[in-house]
Amino acid sequence: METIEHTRIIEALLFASDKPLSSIALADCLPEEVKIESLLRNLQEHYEKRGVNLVEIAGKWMFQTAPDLAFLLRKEVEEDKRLSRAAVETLAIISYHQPVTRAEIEEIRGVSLSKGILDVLMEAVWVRPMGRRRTPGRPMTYGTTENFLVHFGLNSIKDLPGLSELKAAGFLANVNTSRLNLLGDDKPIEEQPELPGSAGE
Amino acid sequence: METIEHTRIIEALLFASDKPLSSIALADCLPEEVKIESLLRNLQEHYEKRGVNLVEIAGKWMFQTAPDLAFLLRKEVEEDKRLSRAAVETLAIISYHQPVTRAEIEEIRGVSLSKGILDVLMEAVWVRPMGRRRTPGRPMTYGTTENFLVHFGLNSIKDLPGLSELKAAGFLANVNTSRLNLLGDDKPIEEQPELPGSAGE
Amino acid sequence: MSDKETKEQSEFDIGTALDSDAVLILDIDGFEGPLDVLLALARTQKVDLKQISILELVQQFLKFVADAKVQKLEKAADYLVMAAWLAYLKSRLLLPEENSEEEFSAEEMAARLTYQLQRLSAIRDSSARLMSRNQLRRDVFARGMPEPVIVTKNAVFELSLYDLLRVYADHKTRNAIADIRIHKRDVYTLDQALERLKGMIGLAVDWTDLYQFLPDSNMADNMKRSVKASLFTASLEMARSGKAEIVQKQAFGPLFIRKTDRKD
Repeated sequence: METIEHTRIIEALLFASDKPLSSIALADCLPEEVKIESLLRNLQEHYEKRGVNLVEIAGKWMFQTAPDLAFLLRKEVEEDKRLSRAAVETLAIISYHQPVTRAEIEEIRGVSLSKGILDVLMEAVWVRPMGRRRTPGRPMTYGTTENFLVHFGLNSIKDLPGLSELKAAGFLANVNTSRLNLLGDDKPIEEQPELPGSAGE
Repeated sequence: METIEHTRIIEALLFASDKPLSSIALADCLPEEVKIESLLRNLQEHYEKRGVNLVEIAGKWMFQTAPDLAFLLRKEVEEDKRLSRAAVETLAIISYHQPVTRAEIEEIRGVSLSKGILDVLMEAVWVRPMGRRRTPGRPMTYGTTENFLVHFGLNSIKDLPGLSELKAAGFLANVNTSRLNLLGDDKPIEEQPELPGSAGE
Repeated sequence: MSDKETKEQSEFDIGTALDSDAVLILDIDGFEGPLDVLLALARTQKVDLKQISILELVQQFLKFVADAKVQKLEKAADYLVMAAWLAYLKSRLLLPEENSEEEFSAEEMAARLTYQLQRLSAIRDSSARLMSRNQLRRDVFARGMPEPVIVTKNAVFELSLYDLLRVYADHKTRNAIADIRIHKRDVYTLDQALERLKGMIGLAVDWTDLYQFLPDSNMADNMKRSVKASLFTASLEMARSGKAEIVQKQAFGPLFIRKTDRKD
């Protein structure tokens, strides 16, 4: 009878604890003569075939979901997300102008960049920080990732069509591309990227 | 055999969670034909005398340590957060009278409600606004949350202790906020709560 | 919150003090308003709240108010309001009921007060019962190490290369339009012409061909046109304001201009 009560106590303590408990810690809550180890073994046996198991890890005890049911706890949710037009435009500017600072993106777009946009692009793993520019304020520059290339089926960023190609493809109707010498800009000197892993360049 | 497996799954899901799960949420992880309610009852029975019990709370299911072991587990920390008498009384009035306006709470307690009290109750997520009453001034009404039910181990508001006695004694009748007025007023019409998801009503 | 506890404690102290009919030493800080005091006083009658003597209660309350320190009560106007109301109720209860046109009889008012006290008392009992329930994280505990369902959100962003390029091209197109600059054309402004004409007309003695006022001749053709046009407009402007006279003797012939300096 006593054994049942002691087992209940161990069960509750282990259930409610936010960390694995050693048998010494459990002993603190039980009468001295209680043979904790044997109670724990019995409890372990009781839970052996249930949805939850009692496991001993590094000399401590804890409840854990049965390993064969672990899949239940991992839910994959595929979410289709659409980018806002502002985000797509920003992505385009980053891809054509990289490495580019936030201020430059804002200048090119003519509007300030709301905070969420870069976050979304980084969440999509299309954009990454590329190190700081050696100019006053040392602004962070951004560029595209390898994932960006993979997603759009490009071998390198140079595979992005140039402006004249865009015009030829009918993207740029009625625009004199000779006045859009945006791709020929001299690139400012970048410091080494502070983050490892380079986008295909 | 199947039943054992389904029970294991329910057990694992409920054990893994520190919040109550609805049978609908559980159903998502089980084949359609499974009779979850009956499995839950069996599981509840299995755990009835153990250190951990399966309880039905706020219309959902949850594993909790057995109440009779509270003496072992009780944490003093919570004592520091004790509510003032005014807050406790206000919480009681809101739970028994909901939806109830601020003026009605004041009428019942006979004192004006100091500013911090509703804040504390809302911060604890025990109390929530429940929409405006269709009376002059359109006062906001308050009621309790699901979290309130979970905290106090109630399956629904109908399970509040002493509710029927209070009702029988006429203490839950409309609160007349025109002071010391004996005229019984008509039951005010509530607008639809502005927040979705209502505690058991 | 410990002071709340002592308040609760003081409630019982008052009870015993009243019971033994000792001198009341009450501190209104110990109460949450007049209704709270009334309830505490009513409980000292040691009867069911339904049978409390309102008259006795009124006496007790008025005594409480009288005994409480004046400055403290001034801060709590509701005590004085309640005292006044209770004094009124008392007088109504004591005097034979007139065939009054008052809304409520004294008995109804007393019943209402009793009801309020009973209700407050009942909700207090209920709140005590509520708080004595097993509370989560105080008496009963949820799983200490929850294993949350890990929702791996594979955010699939829908965007085709076409869309990317389309947007970029649109942006460029928009920008190109915004970039169109209308070059400032070289013109001889009216202001310049007026100034020149005003300055030079005084130098001329008599009727002078307007084209004599043309600035230096080494100008581009379109500039010459601009200057002529502006000078002509300027001459008309001066004639209109009475500063000069202009004469043209034949169609397309030379324009003669002179200053009007005669004092008419």
